[in-house]
Amino acid sequence: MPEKNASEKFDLSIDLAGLKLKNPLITASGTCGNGKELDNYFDINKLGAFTLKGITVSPRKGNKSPRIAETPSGIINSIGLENPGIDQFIKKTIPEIAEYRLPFFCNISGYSEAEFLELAEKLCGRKEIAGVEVNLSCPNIEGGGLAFGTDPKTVYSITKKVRKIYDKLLIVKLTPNITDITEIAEAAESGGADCVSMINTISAMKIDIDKQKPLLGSLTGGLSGPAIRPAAVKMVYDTFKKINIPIIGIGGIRNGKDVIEFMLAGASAAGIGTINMIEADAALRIIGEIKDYLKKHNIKRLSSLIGKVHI
Amino acid sequence: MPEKNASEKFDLSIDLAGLKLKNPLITASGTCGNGKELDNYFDINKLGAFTLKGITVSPRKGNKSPRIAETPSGIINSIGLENPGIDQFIKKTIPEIAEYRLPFFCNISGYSEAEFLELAEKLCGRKEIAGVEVNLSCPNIEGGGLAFGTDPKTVYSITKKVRKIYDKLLIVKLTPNITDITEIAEAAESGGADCVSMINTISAMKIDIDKQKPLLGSLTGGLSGPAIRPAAVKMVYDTFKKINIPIIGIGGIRNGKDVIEFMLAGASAAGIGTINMIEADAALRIIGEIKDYLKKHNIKRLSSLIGKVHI
Amino acid sequence: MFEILKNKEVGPDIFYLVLKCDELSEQPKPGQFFNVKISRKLSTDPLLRRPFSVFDFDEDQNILELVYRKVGRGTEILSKYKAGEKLDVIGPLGNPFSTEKRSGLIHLVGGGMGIVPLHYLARTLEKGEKKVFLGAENSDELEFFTKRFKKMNVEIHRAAMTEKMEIKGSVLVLWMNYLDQEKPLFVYTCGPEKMLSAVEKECLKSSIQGQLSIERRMGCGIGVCLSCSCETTEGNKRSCVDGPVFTLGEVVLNA
Amino acid sequence: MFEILKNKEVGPDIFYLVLKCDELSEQPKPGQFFNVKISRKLSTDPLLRRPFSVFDFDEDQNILELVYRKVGRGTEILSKYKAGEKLDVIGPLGNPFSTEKRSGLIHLVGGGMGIVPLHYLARTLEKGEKKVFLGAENSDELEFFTKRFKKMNVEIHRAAMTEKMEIKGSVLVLWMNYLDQEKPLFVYTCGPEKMLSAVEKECLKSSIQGQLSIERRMGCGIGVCLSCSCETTEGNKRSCVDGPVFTLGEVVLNA
Ligand SMILES: Cc1cc2nc3c(=O)[nH]c(=O)nc-3n(C[C@H](O)[C@H](O)[C@H](O)COP(=O)(O)OP(=O)(O)OC[C@H]3O[C@@H](n4cnc5c(N)ncnc54)[C@H](O)[C@@H]3O)c2cc1C
Ligand SMILES: Cc1cc2nc3c(=O)[nH]c(=O)nc-3n(C[C@H](O)[C@H](O)[C@H](O)COP(=O)(O)OP(=O)(O)OC[C@H]3O[C@@H](n4cnc5c(N)ncnc54)[C@H](O)[C@@H]3O)c2cc1C
Ligand SMILES: Cc1cc2nc3c(=O)[nH]c(=O)nc-3n(C[C@H](O)[C@H](O)[C@H](O)COP(=O)(O)O)c2cc1C
Ligand SMILES: Cc1cc2nc3c(=O)[nH]c(=O)nc-3n(C[C@H](O)[C@H](O)[C@H](O)COP(=O)(O)O)c2cc1C
Ligand code: FES
Ligand code: FES
Repeated sequence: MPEKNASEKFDLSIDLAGLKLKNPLITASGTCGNGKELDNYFDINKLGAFTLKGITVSPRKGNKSPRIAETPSGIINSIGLENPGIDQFIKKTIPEIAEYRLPFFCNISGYSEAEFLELAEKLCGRKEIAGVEVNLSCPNIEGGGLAFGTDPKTVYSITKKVRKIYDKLLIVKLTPNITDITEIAEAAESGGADCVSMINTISAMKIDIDKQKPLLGSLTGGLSGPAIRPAAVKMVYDTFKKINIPIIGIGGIRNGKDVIEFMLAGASAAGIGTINMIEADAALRIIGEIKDYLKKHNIKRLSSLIGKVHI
Repeated sequence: MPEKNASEKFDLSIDLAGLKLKNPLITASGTCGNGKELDNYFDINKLGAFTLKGITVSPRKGNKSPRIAETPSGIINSIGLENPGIDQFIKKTIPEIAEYRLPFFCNISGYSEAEFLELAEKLCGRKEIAGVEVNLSCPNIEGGGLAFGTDPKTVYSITKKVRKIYDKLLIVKLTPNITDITEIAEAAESGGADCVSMINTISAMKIDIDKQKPLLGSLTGGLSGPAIRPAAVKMVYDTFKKINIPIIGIGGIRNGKDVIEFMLAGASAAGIGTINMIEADAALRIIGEIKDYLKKHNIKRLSSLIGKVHI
Repeated sequence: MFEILKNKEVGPDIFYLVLKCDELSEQPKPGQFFNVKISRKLSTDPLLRRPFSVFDFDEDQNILELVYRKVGRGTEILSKYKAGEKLDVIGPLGNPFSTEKRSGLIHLVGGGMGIVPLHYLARTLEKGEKKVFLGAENSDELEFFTKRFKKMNVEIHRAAMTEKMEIKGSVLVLWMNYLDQEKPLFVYTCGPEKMLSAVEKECLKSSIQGQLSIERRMGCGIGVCLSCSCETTEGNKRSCVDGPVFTLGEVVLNA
Repeated sequence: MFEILKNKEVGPDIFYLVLKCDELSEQPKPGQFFNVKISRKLSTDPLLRRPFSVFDFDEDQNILELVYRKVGRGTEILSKYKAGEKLDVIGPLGNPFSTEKRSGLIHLVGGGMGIVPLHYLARTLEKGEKKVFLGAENSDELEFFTKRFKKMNVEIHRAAMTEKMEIKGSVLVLWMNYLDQEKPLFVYTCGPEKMLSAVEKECLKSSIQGQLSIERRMGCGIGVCLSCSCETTEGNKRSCVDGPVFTLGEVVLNA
């Protein structure tokens, strides 16, 4: 009975602006290390793609500790982009990831337009890297005032300039700390982004009431985890109506149902962040749960669900 | 030993722009009915103040059901301001609340500046009402685009006009769905508000993945509950630096520690919303927990904590 | 906090939960419900309580019986609780069925978990002629209910969708077969809204009085949030405190 | 999932948790820790795991012993779990103490819950001369630990802040009294960072080698998030995978 067997096969593959992923699961930057840490727990080649830790031009020590606080169904982090800087990254990290067989995205953060361009330039032509994710949204950096990603003009300009330099997949990562995220998504699209990823963390803080001081060393930080999922889904839903490039949905995903929710809202792929910190091999479970859903609803191609709630 | 007894007494009272509250707990609009429902469970006179359900000029049936969805440590509601309209409210609800001995605030929502003014006018001079809370932030209303509360100019204008008409406590309630909430708080202060309350719900949605449709009848709604507390605390913290009028901190409060957290961040009083839906007499427990904290830290006056984290 | 005496599977994904509840403020009435906190103390997830109808109540020993189906996250977590653990439960809540004495035939029509409140109702209407019509997907789902209804003075009729019991098909069809032959004095019904709507239509057509109990998604269960509003002939009402029991014809049902 | 065999209070707010863990990938080493999920399955609150050091491990029966103090929401919820329930636990994690054979006197200096890893360490260093210095607020907090250390070949010295044991005061002072008279070959220490810093200072001054274990607030415990970074002589390191055990002098401590 070949039909029966066939009906048990599901196509989880996703087309991300021309890049084919075997499934929609992409690690979210900063929550999954750089590959080998998770590879201790499962074969990371099973992921759709891997987003590396945020990288800056100069090395950064990151913020003062404590850098993490727990909140209801969420966490606040203020890592502050601890990283060895782009040159060290190219020298040490890139050779390390070369052994894996899956697309790697490089998450880049700059403190000026020039820095973004320098980062893009240095990553250009690196065959180990399948794409660059421009992080315009990190709220942790003390860089004078609001994040780059709150002004559509700036977003357009940076995207356009990076686009000129960088020829592979260009992802722009959006901040949720904004009145209308769809404007920023449109700016990224106009600037030439191949896709947007959303959302980054929500500005938040926790106070140590016994010490009567902010709990985090850097006073405030970014909220992630299941708590933020309902806000993230809404933003993906709104953005899907406005742009024609694919969306990587991120925010509080912990199981296959959450991935389906983001895809129905309009996401083409799903970033998994905080869940990996609690369950290193969550991706394997999630892939299974996605298959269970497809089976239950007799759906062959996962990608047929993208944006389906809008119909 | 009179000293010992004395040291067991704590002063929980709060000065809210001239209005003295016996303690900082204020029910958040829409989550506590209009008094008698909670009074079945405890003596509501023990509350600092009571904010009534949102009222509009015309009667409203509210949104299609389902109107509520559960999310991790939160809920999304889309009640849609179901209410009998201001005239019915004055005729029926005001006489009902007259029997209680605590300040009542009236939460008003308009669909135009004129409606806000009409509401304020009709409530003016009502001795049963101690103040008006101008809800500029409800995201549920399909009123064409964003909420009033996302534009500082509009907020300034409405506040100023309501202020002219209304002579008792004027509270302006802020929406968190904005890039910089402190701008709006400043606009309310300039317009003559006596205090601001923050935050209202965060725009959110949940999808029924089996039906492949938005779960709520009105598609999207507002997130409340513990999940949003870290974002609310951050906004109170930021706003405290910018304005000189008191802040009513609202968002995810479930216990005395959370009240202390909001006060340390800069709130003078604390709105309790979603928790009342799960535990009708939560306020009593919370008052006890606040006292426990004061005792543990040997603090006499609760109000001495307001904004203390900024020192 | 009520102590769990029993929490066991009595049918496919159907659980029987027995609670010792000594501090009840008042005795529950048929049609009322209890609102159960699913999360552990100090945990905020799942946040909302879950409403369950009274399946039975023993007033001498203060023992409350609930029956629930595992349908989602909350009921799945609930199904993992063990005897000896405690649950934070509030109730009884809601507007009960009217149980005034009626001299005449009474029909009780229940579909799926809508059968639960009809059980305690039937027990309370001890005297008097009653027929209960039970419907479900299959006979396994009805086994536990049947056993319990058999213990009392009531005539039982059963239908299942996927296998032949008295008929194969919906309880509605089964009930209507009887309605063709006899006119009950009063009908109580609980189940999916489509079924309620059909029962209501038949009754109104034949001028039979009755009550239904509806299950709207609830926030608070105590009347403060308006999550559970339903449209009625007299404007919006809250299904948690004005209902869940309403008079036939009163509520606009989602059919 | 590990089954709870015991979870009981053995001192003021101090709990002793015994787990049957058959599916361990490797045997834990002293200084390593396990990361315990506090919330029930399907609940997302509390979200993060909580790290606890190995107090003891029985390799024949795969029985893991932890000792924890109830300090916040997570440990309070954990203290409510009962024998027979299951816990989602990962580990062993982290870089262990070095347990190479040393012929000479060894000091183990532990303050508060920092005593926990030193117990398994002392058990593992079975042979050889050892002195263990234990400090706490009061003698009740040390009772359980004392009982267990007495079962092995180790000399025990105790100090409490609020009552006189060997001395009244900090374990640091007690230990330094001995340090005046003898020079250990190696020192292991775990406890509050202030204490670690003082122990380290003394050791470096007298050229005594040793290791410390630090407790930094963790996110993942597996090296992916950089929540637990600490500054070291060789740049930032992650206390969860590069630590929690470090060589004396390696880490910049918050004194
Ligand atoms: C008055 C009343 C009495 C009820 N009595 C019973 C009973 O005796 N036995 C029984 O098995 N079920 C009963 N239900 C339905 C029961 O409350 C839901 O099945 C249960 O809440 C589902 O929770 P969940 O977390 O497993 O499902 P999820 O779908 O994960 O729940 C998510 C949210 O939706 C709500 N929800 C989901 N389904 C329903 C529903 N059908 N009705 C109302 N709210 C829902 C939940 O309460 C929760 O807030 C009753 C409902 C009401 C309103
Ligand atoms: C490697 C390591 C080993 C440990 N071993 C033990 C042990 O054997 N026995 C024991 O009693 N305690 C031990 N601790 C400390 C223990 O992890 C914390 O006391 C516990 O996590 C507090 O959780 P809570 O929810 O009760 O407190 P809360 O303060 O409510 O916790 C909130 C958050 O802060 C973190 N946190 C709070 N206090 C600490 C702390 N001191 N260190 C690290 N994180 C903290 C929690 O993990 C959680 O993420 C160890 C910590 C580490 C890092
Ligand atoms: C510890 C931590 C570190 C992060 N570092 C980065 C980063 O370097 N660059 C970035 O764009 N986002 C960073 N993020 C944001 C995540 O990639 C993700 O957008 C966010 O956490 C929401 O997803 P989640 O709820 O699944 O975690 C970080 C998040 C966490 C929790
Ligand atoms: C069911 C419900 C109804 C609400 N109705 C109103 C309303 O009418 N007017 C208003 O200003 N805010 C309304 N709110 C927002 C709350 O007053 C409060 O600002 C918000 O829920 C955050 O607080 P919480 O997390 O403690 O619930 C409502 C919230 C809920 C959950
Ligand atoms: S559920 Fe809140 S009013 Fe009925
Ligand atoms: S706790 Fe995440 S890297 Fe150490």
